[in-house]
Amino acid sequence: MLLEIIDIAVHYGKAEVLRDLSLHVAEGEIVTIIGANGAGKSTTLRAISGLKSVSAGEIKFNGKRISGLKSHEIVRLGISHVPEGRRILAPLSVMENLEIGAYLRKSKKEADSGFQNIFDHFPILRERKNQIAGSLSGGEQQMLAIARALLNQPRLMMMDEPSMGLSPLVVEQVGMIIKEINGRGISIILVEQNARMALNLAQRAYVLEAGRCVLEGEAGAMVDDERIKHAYLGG
Amino acid sequence: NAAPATPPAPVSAPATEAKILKLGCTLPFTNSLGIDTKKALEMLVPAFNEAGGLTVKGQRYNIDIIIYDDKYTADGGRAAVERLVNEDKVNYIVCQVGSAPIVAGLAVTEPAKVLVFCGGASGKIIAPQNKYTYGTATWRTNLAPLFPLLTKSFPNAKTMVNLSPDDETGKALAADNAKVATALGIKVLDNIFYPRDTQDFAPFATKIMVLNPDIMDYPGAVAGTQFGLQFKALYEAGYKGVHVSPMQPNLIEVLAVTPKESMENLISIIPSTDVPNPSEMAKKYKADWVAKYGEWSSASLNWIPAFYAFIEAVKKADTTDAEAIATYLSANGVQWESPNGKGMLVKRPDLKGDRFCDTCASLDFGIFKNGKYEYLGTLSPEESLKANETAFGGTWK
Amino acid sequence: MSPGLFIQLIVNALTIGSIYILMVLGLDIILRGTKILNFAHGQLYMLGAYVLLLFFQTLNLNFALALILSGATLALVGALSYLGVFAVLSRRFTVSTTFSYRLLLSAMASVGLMMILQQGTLLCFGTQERGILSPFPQIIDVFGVRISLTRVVIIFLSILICIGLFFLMYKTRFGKIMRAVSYDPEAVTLQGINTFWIFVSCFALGSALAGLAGGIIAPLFSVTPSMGQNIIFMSFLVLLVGGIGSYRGTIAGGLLVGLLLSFGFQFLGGIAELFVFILVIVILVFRPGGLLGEATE
Amino acid sequence: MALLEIRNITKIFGGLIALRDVSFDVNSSEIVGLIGPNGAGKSTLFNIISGFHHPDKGRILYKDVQINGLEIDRIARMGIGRIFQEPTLFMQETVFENVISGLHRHYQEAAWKALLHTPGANREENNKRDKALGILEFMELSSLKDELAANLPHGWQRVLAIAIALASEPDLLLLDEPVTGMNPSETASMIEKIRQIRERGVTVLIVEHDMRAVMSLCDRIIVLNLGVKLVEGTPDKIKNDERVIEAYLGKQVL
Amino acid sequence: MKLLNSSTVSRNSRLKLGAIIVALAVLIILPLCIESDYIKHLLIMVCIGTILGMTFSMLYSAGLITLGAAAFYAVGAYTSTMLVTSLGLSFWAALPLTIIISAVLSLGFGAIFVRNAGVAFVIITLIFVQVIVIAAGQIEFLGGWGGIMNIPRPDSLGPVEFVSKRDCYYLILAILLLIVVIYNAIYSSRIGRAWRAIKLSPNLAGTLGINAYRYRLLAFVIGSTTAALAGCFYAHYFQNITPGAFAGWLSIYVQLYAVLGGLEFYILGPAIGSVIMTFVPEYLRVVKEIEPIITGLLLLIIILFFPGGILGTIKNPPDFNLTQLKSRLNRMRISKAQGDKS
Ligand SMILES: Nc1ncnc2c1ncn2[C@@H]1O[C@H](COP(=O)(O)OP(=O)(O)OP(=O)(O)O)[C@@H](O)[C@H]1O
Ligand SMILES: Nc1ncnc2c1ncn2[C@@H]1O[C@H](COP(=O)(O)OP(=O)(O)OP(=O)(O)O)[C@@H](O)[C@H]1O
Ligand SMILES: [Mg+2]
Ligand SMILES: [Mg+2]
Repeated sequence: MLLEIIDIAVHYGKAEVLRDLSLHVAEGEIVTIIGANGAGKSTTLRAISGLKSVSAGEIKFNGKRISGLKSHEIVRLGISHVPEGRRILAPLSVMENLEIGAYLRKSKKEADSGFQNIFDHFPILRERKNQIAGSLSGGEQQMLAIARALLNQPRLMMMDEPSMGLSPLVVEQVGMIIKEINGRGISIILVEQNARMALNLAQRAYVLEAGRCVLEGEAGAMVDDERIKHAYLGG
Repeated sequence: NAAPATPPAPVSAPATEAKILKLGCTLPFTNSLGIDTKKALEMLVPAFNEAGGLTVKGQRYNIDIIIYDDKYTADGGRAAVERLVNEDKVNYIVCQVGSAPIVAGLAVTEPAKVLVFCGGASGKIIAPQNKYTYGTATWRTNLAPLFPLLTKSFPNAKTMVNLSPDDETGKALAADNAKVATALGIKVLDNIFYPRDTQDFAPFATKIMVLNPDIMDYPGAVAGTQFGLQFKALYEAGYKGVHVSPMQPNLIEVLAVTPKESMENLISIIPSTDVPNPSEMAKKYKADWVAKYGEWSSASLNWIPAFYAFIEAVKKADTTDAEAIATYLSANGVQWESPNGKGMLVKRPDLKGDRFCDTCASLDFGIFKNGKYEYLGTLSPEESLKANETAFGGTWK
Repeated sequence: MSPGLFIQLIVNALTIGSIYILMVLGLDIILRGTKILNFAHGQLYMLGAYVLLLFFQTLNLNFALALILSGATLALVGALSYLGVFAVLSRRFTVSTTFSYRLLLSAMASVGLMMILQQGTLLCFGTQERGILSPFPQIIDVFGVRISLTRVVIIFLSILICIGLFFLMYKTRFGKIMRAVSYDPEAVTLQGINTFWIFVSCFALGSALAGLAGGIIAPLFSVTPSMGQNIIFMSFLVLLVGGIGSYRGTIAGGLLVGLLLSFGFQFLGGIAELFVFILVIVILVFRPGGLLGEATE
Repeated sequence: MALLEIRNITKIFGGLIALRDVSFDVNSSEIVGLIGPNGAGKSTLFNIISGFHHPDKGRILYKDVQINGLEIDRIARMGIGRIFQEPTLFMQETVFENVISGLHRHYQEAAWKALLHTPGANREENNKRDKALGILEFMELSSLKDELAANLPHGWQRVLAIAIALASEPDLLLLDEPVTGMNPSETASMIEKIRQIRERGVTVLIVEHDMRAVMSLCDRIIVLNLGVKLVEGTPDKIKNDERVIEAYLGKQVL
Repeated sequence: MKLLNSSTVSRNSRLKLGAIIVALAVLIILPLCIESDYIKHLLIMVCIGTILGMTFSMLYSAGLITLGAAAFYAVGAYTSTMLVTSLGLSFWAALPLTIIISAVLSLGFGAIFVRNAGVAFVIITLIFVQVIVIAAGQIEFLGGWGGIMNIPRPDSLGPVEFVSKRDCYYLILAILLLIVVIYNAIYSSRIGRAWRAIKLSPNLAGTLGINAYRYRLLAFVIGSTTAALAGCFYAHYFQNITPGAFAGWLSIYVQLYAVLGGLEFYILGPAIGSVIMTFVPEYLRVVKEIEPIITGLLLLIIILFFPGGILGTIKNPPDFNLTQLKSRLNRMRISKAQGDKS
């Protein structure tokens, strides 16, 4: 098992936002987490990447306990996180954003090949290479965020609402990119409001409600589940 | 040598029970003039008590001195004086050093009729309406005696530039200096003022070298490294003339920043401990200081005359009532002797006051030659007073 | 004005200007990297001078070595201050903390640090004012213009440090990361970068610059406990004139203020300082963000 | 009659032409959609209308008055409200206080009366509170009203942003991606809200990538691409426009 | 400043009213119970400090951090002094004139300064103090660096003569209370809310029709004028003023008052801070040389561990969160275990 989350709880101050949450991701798998606004999806991802400390339970990556490590250490172990709201580095140029993304690459050559790869996938980023990232449009920023995470060469990539604010055409592309990334053997945790797309992409899914996992199962089966259809797929 | 660790046994109590006379003082605890003066007082007062204290009308008094930090600021000084006057109920304040805290305190001490003997260079301190306040530093009276000496040593020096801080004291003293110098036929080319905290004197030195004076005068300079930086800048700019200063630079500090050569031909007052035959008092003071604190600081002499002046004033007036002492002093003045030489209160007709309020003291002069001070001579307080009368007019006594 | 005087004034302006530049570059790195308006910067400068005094005069080391050591020591002092004070403070801030709150609290913390450093130095070294005799006492005489070698050395060293710093900030990854961290530390952490140490390095680097400035100036000026208080105002002024966050602006601002003061003292005397202040306000009327900076929120 | 007239707007950032010669009208009580690929210039146009940017060429007329060049707050006081693409709230205040701040421009009583707490001013203050509560009720935020805005989940923050904008009682409301980050059922209720807002007489100009929302809401849609107006028309027309499909919608639309 | 629903409002406001009456009574009776003029002097300085602290808080409430509190404090002191000593006006005539003159001046300068928010504003105000101080020192007409001495006390009002510390205390207390009332009214009005909005998000405030520039300017003018009022009293109470008294770190101390007391408490915060910063150092005189170190440490401790200031800490006692502590311990254990492995 690549990632195992065992009975974690997370608090913001006194409020408990995650409770007894367990989930796991196998090597090469796409897992999606869906749930309403405020269900705790982003919090789960933040707990995994160490941005938020867990107050109970533990998280194991590759058999090794990672809950308690600092986020940069977790990233180095091979978990990339594309955070909610993109969080690109607005005052820096696009290229500088990417260079920072390539921080973990050992050599310049390695980094350069990473950039080539990125530019092949996202030609628009090559065009905007020297533009200040903050002036990119929302969609361009999302691409930059994904590209930056890819440069970390993760084994597990967590994406928090990657389709947010993207035009339908690009959403489609993002879907393809996710598939492709997965095709390279990278496992993915996908948090999406666009549940239909998420379930189409994923092998397995977890449904979160008020900080607890209420349902878990094959993604394909869930698309047909009446309750899911009603609550998350819209009609 | 193993000195006995136990403190000396207290002097056995005299027959008549001694009363306590409370003296107040405020000093800046964050700069050396304050700290040196504090150390001096903490050394002098216990010694004074041990030597028998003060006797007034047959009653013996021991002095208790209370020193507070005035932070060298108006607000700090005011709070400290408020506390001395209203909380500790002192009737006398001595040895304050900075103009800002002194001036701020006057609004309390004057109405409360507290006797103040203080340093402070501002002429406003000894203004006629401040009936209970006396200046015991010689800033304002040592210029007139200094210049004749200068013209005697360097008869060919005919032009002068004043370099002084851009503040109250600097401006007042520069004006006085110009007056004294002009009276002796020296032409004052310019008065140059530098902001108080200046460290870079090169711009001023450049300006001075354009004027190329024979004499450089430093009224209102601060004794420490800043003084040294002035010498250094002039030296580097190629100045070769005479320097004159009413105050002796603190040699340790000055020589830390500038080479000895830069001070060549500096005529200044020197401390009474450094003359060829210092007085017993001066010798003892220096010895005691070195025994107690180690490193000698001649700067500590500057403000302590206030203490001796106060003691003398109480003795002469033969009362401890502040108002009575003030009445006596304003009318009669007083003379005293301190490790820093003799001193006396004088009138300041030039400041439109007709009470005794300021100080003329004996002055020891030296000149810096070949890397060290050479003794030039000593003036008595009377001679110093004469020189002032000649320069500024009026009757000072 | 004779050409000799002119050169003299320019040299004076350059010396003082280059010290301001070093100070302000340090202030600016700290401000941008860690969002701290560092009021203790003047005290770090003072410490730099004292450390140089210690190594150069008391321990008799070579000047260059002593200077490097004072930079290094101050980097250490800076790092420790950051770890002891600002790191603890920054844990209180969250993403939604307003900028003004953050700015204010960290500035106040630096004021606390300032008080401690200031009085601590006073207690350690005493109130006696000190100085070091310049290791370069020679006077260069070029066509009758007398220039002290110390000043030339100071200008030269400052230029050297500026170039080094420019290289560090714009040609190395560290510089980019520093700018990134100042914007969004969390996003940078997620790239596998230990942002905490970046903050520490920023503060240490800024402090080292202050220390170097203090060390470089020591042979020219005196070393006193109050030397830090005096320079900080002018440094802030230069920061403002040049424009916050602009490397070129800082250099332009430092030179401008140096020139204004140097020529001002020559032709206006003591009120030159006031004149400079007023000029700054005038500059701000026309360029609210400083010479080369942008108006910021 | 056209409430808002966009006339030949061109905006250039550095060398990049973000908008080129864009013109269209928005009529009173209409819901107009503005769609286009990422980077087409939609938000830029919003920024120009609300005064954050100034166009390099062209004019914007609102109620027949030229508004480009005016200050942000001036434009707001003329009745144009907006929400930002990024969540922009008074994060350290409660939901209720956020909405109260939104009411700012509608105080009638002179400021000094408020300082003296004259009865009129007090009455007004109470009115405002009731009004704010009403808006919270309408936006279904009542239960969260004492929560700090910063602690709300993303979706609710968007709802609150709209509530604040509504509080300023705009005649024209610019919504930049209002349903982004919401799941379909939340989206559906938001769509319903926006309809009701229109029914209150507010004209809405909306940027959104959720085609389901856009198509069902808008009376008219304007498509921007690379800063140029591509087409303008009813949802049905847009849905079937080849150029739009190619540039924006993709094949598997809806 | 939470807006609560009506039932709690009435109970709370009754409680508040009680507290205010008690506090007022204490403030009024205080000088009658205290013998020492020294303490009264400190109390007067506390009142002045509180006023200055409140001006800082006012600008802070609009998102501006000023280090220039001392600037208009000085302007007020000098203006009133000149009006009284040169034109021979009575204190009571000079007071309103001072206010008007300061308001006009602050409007002029504020119009320039307020264009920059953020760090630039902080520095401009800091430098502005310096400008005022140097200008006062350079202008002979204003007494130069030596300042002005023997400024008359406020002229007597009927039987009240303003000679004793007690009378002066009542005067400054009255001024303080007046300012408190005005400030309180402003904060609870829409002006106060607009300031808060600007502080939290200038962009959003703009789209709601709030002109950030004008509201900030308003805060600057009100704050500066208030400081000038305090300066006016200061000059006539102290009876002498020097430029130096306004220089240096005075403005920073003013800031400390606000931070120490609690930044979110725009009125009570500065008051508490001022009391502490006035009395503690006075009584720390015992420890003399290390006093600044103790003050510095105290400041750091408050900022680091009680960032809400004293009032903030009382209101929301820090929650020494056990879960957090546990997770930190966990983390330490892990990093140690990993250290062992490698
Ligand atoms: N910084 C914070 N402080 C306090 N509470 C928070 C904070 N961030 C999130 N929460 C709370 O934690 C809960 C879970 O939030 P989270 O962001 O994980 O939800 P989500 O499922 O990602 O929602 P969304 O779809 O809106 O992104 C929410 O109820 C939210 O109010
Ligand atoms: N301040 C700016 N400086 C430079 N370029 C900018 C600036 N603002 C926007 N741009 C550029 O203008 C173009 C249009 O941006 P805009 O934000 O308007 O796009 P958008 O249509 O809103 O896209 P999205 O749907 O992704 O939000 C983008 O390419 C962007 O990079
Ligand atoms: Mg989320
Ligand atoms: Mg957009």
